[in-house]
Amino acid sequence: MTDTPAPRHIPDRLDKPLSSAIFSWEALLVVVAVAIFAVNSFASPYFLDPWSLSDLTFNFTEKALIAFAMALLIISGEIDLSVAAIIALASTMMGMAVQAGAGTPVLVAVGILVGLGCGAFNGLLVTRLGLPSIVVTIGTMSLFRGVAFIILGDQAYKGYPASFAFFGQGYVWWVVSFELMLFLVAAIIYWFVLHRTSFGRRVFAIGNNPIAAQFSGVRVDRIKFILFCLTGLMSGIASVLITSRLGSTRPSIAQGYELEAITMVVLGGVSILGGAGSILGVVLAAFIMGLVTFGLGLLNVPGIVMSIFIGLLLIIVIALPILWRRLRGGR
Amino acid sequence: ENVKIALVVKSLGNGFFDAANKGAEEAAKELGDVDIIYTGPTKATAEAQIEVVNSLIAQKVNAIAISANDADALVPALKKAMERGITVISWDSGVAPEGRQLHLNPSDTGLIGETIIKLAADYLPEGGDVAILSASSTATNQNAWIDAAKKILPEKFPKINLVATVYGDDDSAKSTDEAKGLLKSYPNLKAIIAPTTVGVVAAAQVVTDENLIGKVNVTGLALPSEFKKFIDNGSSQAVALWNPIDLGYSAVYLAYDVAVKKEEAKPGATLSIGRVGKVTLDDTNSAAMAPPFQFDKTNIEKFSKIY
Amino acid sequence: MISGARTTLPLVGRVGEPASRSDAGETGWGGDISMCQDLDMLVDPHPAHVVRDPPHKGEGKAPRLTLSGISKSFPGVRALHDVSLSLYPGQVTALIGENGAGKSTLVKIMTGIYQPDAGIISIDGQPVTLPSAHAAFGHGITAIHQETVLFDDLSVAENIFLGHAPRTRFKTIDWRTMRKNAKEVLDTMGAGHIDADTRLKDLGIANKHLVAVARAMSIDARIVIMDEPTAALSMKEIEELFLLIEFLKSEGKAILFISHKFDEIYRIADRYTVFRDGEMVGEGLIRDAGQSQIVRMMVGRAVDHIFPQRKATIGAPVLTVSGLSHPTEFDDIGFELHRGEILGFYGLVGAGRSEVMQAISGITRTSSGTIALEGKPIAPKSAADSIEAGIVYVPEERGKQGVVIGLPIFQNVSLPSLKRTSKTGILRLAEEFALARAFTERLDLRASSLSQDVGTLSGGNQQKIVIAKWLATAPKVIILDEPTKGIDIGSKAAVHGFMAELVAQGLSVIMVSSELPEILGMSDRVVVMREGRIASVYDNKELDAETLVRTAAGIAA
Amino acid sequence: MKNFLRYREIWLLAAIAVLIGLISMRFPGFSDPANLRQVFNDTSILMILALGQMVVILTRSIDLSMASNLCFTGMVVAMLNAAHPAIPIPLLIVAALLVGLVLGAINGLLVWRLNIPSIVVTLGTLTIYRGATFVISGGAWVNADQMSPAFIGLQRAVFLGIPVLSWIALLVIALFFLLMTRTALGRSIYAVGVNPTGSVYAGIDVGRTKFIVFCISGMIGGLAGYLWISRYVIASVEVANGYELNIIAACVIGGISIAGGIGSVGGAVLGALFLGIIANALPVINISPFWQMAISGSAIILAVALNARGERRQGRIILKKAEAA
Ligand SMILES: Nc1ncnc2c1ncn2[C@@H]1O[C@H](COP(=O)(O)OP(=O)(O)OP(=O)(O)O)[C@@H](O)[C@H]1O
Ligand SMILES: Nc1ncnc2c1ncn2[C@@H]1O[C@H](COP(=O)(O)OP(=O)(O)OP(=O)(O)O)[C@@H](O)[C@H]1O
Ligand SMILES: [Mg+2]
Ligand SMILES: [Mg+2]
Repeated sequence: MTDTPAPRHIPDRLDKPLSSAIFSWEALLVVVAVAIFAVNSFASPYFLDPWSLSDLTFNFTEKALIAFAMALLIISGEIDLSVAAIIALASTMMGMAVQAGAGTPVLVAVGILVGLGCGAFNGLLVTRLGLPSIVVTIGTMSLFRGVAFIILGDQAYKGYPASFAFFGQGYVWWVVSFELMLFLVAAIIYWFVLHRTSFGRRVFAIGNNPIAAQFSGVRVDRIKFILFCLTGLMSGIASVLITSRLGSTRPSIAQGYELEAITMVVLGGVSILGGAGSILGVVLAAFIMGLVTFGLGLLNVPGIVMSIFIGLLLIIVIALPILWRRLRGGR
Repeated sequence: ENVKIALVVKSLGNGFFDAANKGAEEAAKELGDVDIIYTGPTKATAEAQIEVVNSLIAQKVNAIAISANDADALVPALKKAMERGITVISWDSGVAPEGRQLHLNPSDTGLIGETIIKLAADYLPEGGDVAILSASSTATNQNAWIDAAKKILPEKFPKINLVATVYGDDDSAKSTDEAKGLLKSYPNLKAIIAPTTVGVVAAAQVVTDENLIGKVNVTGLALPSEFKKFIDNGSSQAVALWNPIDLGYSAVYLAYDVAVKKEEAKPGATLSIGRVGKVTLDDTNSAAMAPPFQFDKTNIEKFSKIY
Repeated sequence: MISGARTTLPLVGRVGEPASRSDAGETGWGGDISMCQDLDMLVDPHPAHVVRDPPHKGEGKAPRLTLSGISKSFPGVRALHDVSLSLYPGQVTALIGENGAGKSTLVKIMTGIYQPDAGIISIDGQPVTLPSAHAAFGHGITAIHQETVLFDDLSVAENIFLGHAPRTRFKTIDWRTMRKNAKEVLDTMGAGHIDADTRLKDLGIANKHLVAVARAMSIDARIVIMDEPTAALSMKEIEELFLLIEFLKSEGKAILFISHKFDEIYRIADRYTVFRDGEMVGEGLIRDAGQSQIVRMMVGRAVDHIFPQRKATIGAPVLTVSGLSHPTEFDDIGFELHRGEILGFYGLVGAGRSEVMQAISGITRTSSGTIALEGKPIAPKSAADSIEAGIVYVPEERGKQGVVIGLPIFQNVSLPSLKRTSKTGILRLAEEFALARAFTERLDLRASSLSQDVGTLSGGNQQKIVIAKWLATAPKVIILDEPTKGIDIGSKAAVHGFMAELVAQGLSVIMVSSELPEILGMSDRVVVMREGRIASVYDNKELDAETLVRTAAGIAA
Repeated sequence: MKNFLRYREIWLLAAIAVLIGLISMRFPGFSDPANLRQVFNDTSILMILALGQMVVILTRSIDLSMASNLCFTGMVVAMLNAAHPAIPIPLLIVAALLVGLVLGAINGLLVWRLNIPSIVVTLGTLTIYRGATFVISGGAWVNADQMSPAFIGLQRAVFLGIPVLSWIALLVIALFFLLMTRTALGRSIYAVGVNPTGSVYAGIDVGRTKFIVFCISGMIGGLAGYLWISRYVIASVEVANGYELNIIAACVIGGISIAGGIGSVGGAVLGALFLGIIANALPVINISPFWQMAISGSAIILAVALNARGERRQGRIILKKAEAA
């Protein structure tokens, strides 16, 4: 097309940056987080203390690390319910390594590699056999933890080297724990990968329409496989942290973490149906869940009552924009 | 400004711990300047208990008296508490020595181990097969009692044959399945020993349902109020337990001794536990409160009204 | 939001601009698409109301169903505005309009699936409301919808009677009667070969459509609506459908027939109603109206669709396929595609053409055979491989395989080209926008911005995105699978013009199509497939429709 | 060929037979009718729950809150019984059904009216319902001693040689069979799962159908709540914690497709039985209970893999036609 009558110009975007930022999911989460923070500081005199706030972060860092990878996985239209079981298996393997006299670097490697291996196993089942991930990972959830039970039975592994304690208990600078540091670094990496790389773009495309993505030259199965591996990897890292924090391994470790990580992802505005979401949302959701559980903990509210708050928060925060749109849309 | 003592239990809602809390409140009243924070997770896991401990640290309580879900996993969190100047003792279900200043056993471990076997043996003059239905495989105290029981079995009760140990995880459904499995696998089973209040109820209910009353005797550790029914219907001859009210009471006294009276918790030290008396710490800084108390047809009515 | 309003108006310009370009005589392909005779129309895209035939009142009969003043808006889109329509007993009314004119929306209003924002529906002169599909059944309205409404895992009988199954005394489903009735319905339609007990997923595509028709017939209806019923049927089945329509007419049913194919409309319809941009712009008796007159109402000006004439400068072979086989779908496929050539692939629906094309572009695996591009053998294992090699496949099913609804326009366009628009995996938005702009503006896309979600575009504009995204990969060979399926006449001409332009630039095109005029009008050579094999290859010099149909159907000359 | 589903169930039945055979090799008494009857009785609650979950999964939804519903409703009836032992048991069962229905209806309304994906809604109510149990009970347990003999005794009463619990399960199975094969609602449930947009055209209200299936699963959860509490004679906040995954696993093993539209009453029942047999057999054949988890996990993976194989489209087979011609 050498010369054509000036083609119709289509603008890049119709920017309304302010209003779109104000009505975004993240803004809603910021409001919720600030509100809870304020309520907490009023409700308990112990809340506004650097060490309290630092301890608070331990309530969510491990789960949030998994939630980052899980967010990518859910955006791509899959899910992994086996993450907590992966933690158990990885921790058990680390325990075996300790028994065999392994030092801290080897332990960390074992934990991460076992996590990666479990993730790859999930990924293979889902992509190679074309099975629905929710079912596959319900199966591997029992399988992985079951293997941990077979190995450990009623025993526990302990005797982790003193230097190993750093990962789950150490502080990098003043009140900034290693876990918090890792959480922040991971948040930046995942934000970059999801929102600034072609890999992330492909993840969104797969989540919105896997078939069209495949026809467009996206290697759908490969990307999904990588995402399962990533989720396994993050579970492995979380396993190192939690094992280090507890200083021991039981097969029942990290029970129920999968639902909390998924709750975090969904609360963070990631569509459970795939195709939409942001890392910033997940970070905010992690803080919110930490604030709620710690704040109520300071008031000695039983954990189960906190979970009511989390459950309500989940439903309300998701229902609000829907109701709002319905009200605005009239009728 | 009152002294804040946190009574941390394995899980909320358990009748045993609610009774212990009664004792703790009683101790607080006696001591005068004590506030009790009765808390714990709803799910009996170490991770949940750690979150509870963290919030107690933030609240700057004076002392934590904990019945732990896991002897090892809680150590780092409790160490942190001690570093921040909080007195930590464990009671009922203990924490490894480096995670607490002292531990109060409800009773002597060896004695409990012996008692649970004896409860079965008393009604089996000819001897026979027995099995243990425990709580979770990670429960510190149950494991210690079972070990003690196994140790004395050959010398003191040669005719008693322990055929299996299974775990019901303090979950009534799982305990039921396991009890049923025991009855099926060991048709000659004469007694099921369940040293846990959830398991013992499940086992007694199974024996009742399968019409094995009189053939299989259920025994173990049980709360009289929860278990009275099964003593009455004959599925169990007798069970034992210490007084949980006294246990909670004593735990608070010990915490107060260390935190406020600044008594040193070291091997050989003798500490006062109010109306219950005195305890002496052994070389792991542990002490036992009282021998287990036995309930049977003659006294269950009375105690079921108390706890 | 704003886009919606725009997409409804400018079809005029869309077709018009390439034409004006051709007037400039620059590219040499468009000169023969004399689509634009009325230049005034171009200047004023909103002509004052177009000629409306005086409404003939059904030749004396009272209308069975009348819609008047119907309006319907979706968030940001005004789909229908104050339209009216009448259906008469024993007559077929054709509803005609471009893509997105609002035809299917009206069908959904008449069948109780959508509620109109305003307007009155009357049956036999009585105003009615249709709050649900059930209510519509109750008033004797039945429809064959444009989208599939069938249930793969249910039996044929159940597919026919779902929602109105015969009941026993106890209000439970009467399976025996249902099966019997299903058989009857199928028999009367001449589809007795379909067993009422088979699971729908075990049927071929044509039989599935017959089941859809049977479903519509199973309701004792007085008003029958057919929204593009012939789109997936082969000629034989279309003939049978027409016989059925004649029968329904003789039974005195009022019929609404929607199609983009004028030969069908002239064959079967008695009356017509034309929609443009959600408004009713004309109606009358079909015998009083010529095709050009109707098209003028539809598009707002005359369109005389003649295929672009090309000086075929066919070069060396670009793509050589030989012995390509698949265990169950096709066997021993071999052909050559030359530089600058349009190679047509003709066959009946289900002949396996799409499967072959998907195999060439790496989406499905083959069991044997070779593919060579410019003499070098390639073995694409995925669409990514073939795109990299320079072969792109523009799929048949736009919604399912083409666009990624949920992503904005620019991200759709750049998706297959991400390698080029990103640097070591890091996105460069400026490059993406530039790429998207270059190709969408060239195709004269109508959108409010490049960040608009493609889901909010009309079908024709979505098709442009689909073509743009694959063109943006700078391919050597482009395979277009049914590029004009379900597309209105104006957009069709634009696509054809564009194809001609591509080959003029030296690209090679494979065009899969089931439409004879398109095949005859566009291809240099034609490959005919039948039941998974190549039946014959023809040069288009002196090819005629009959030869093609005979070969495709396997009937000896 | 005529009926794909039946095919799948026969395979599952065969697998169960093989499983029983294997177990009997180690423990001969296992295949005794009396023992099998007991296994059935022990699995009754899981079967009932799996049926409730099945109707939800068939509509492409999922109910993660069933076990929490069970826990809440169980606590309500246990507390009612403890406080007013005079309330007749049938009335308590009605109360259980109603409480369950309300909890299910809350899920259903959120799914129907607000269009929130069911997995999100029930993930939320999963924790809310269990938390509510804590709130109404103050965390206290209801013990065997506080329950009336009739409350505990009903399901244990033997009628025609079979415990009432088994009868209840059989009744529920029969009702679901009728529902799924003989009623318009049952067929709508399938239709919604197979093709939701198509269902709208066929005059089915998709949202309402989903609402109804959540009501059904809620009532089932409520019924199971009473049965569970009276069976294990303790009502606490921890009752059936995590059991929702067992229920879903039973459905999956029974060949119910998580993508909706495919599955049958027989499949759900057999899937539950399969898990029930494993749970029952492991203790008796002396396999450490620590193996149970890994075995049921492997069974789930195997079952989906096999089911997927059966479901896989074998292409359109254009060539066969050519060969036949
Ligand atoms: N559910 C919906 N939500 C939003 N917009 C809609 C919806 N359904 C239809 N539209 C819009 O309404 C307009 C009319 O669409 P409709 O499907 O009625 O067109 P049509 O005449 O049937 O076109 P075609 O010939 O392509 O089938 C289009 O702009 C379309 O995008
Ligand atoms: N039995 C069937 N069941 C479902 N879909 C079918 C069936 N047969 C054909 N189709 C669909 O109909 C379309 C046509 O089939 P296919 O593409 O294989 O043949 P074709 O010769 O390329 O026909 P077309 O010209 O329509 O593309 C495809 O989209 C295919 O998925
Ligand atoms: Mg349409
Ligand atoms: Mg095709």
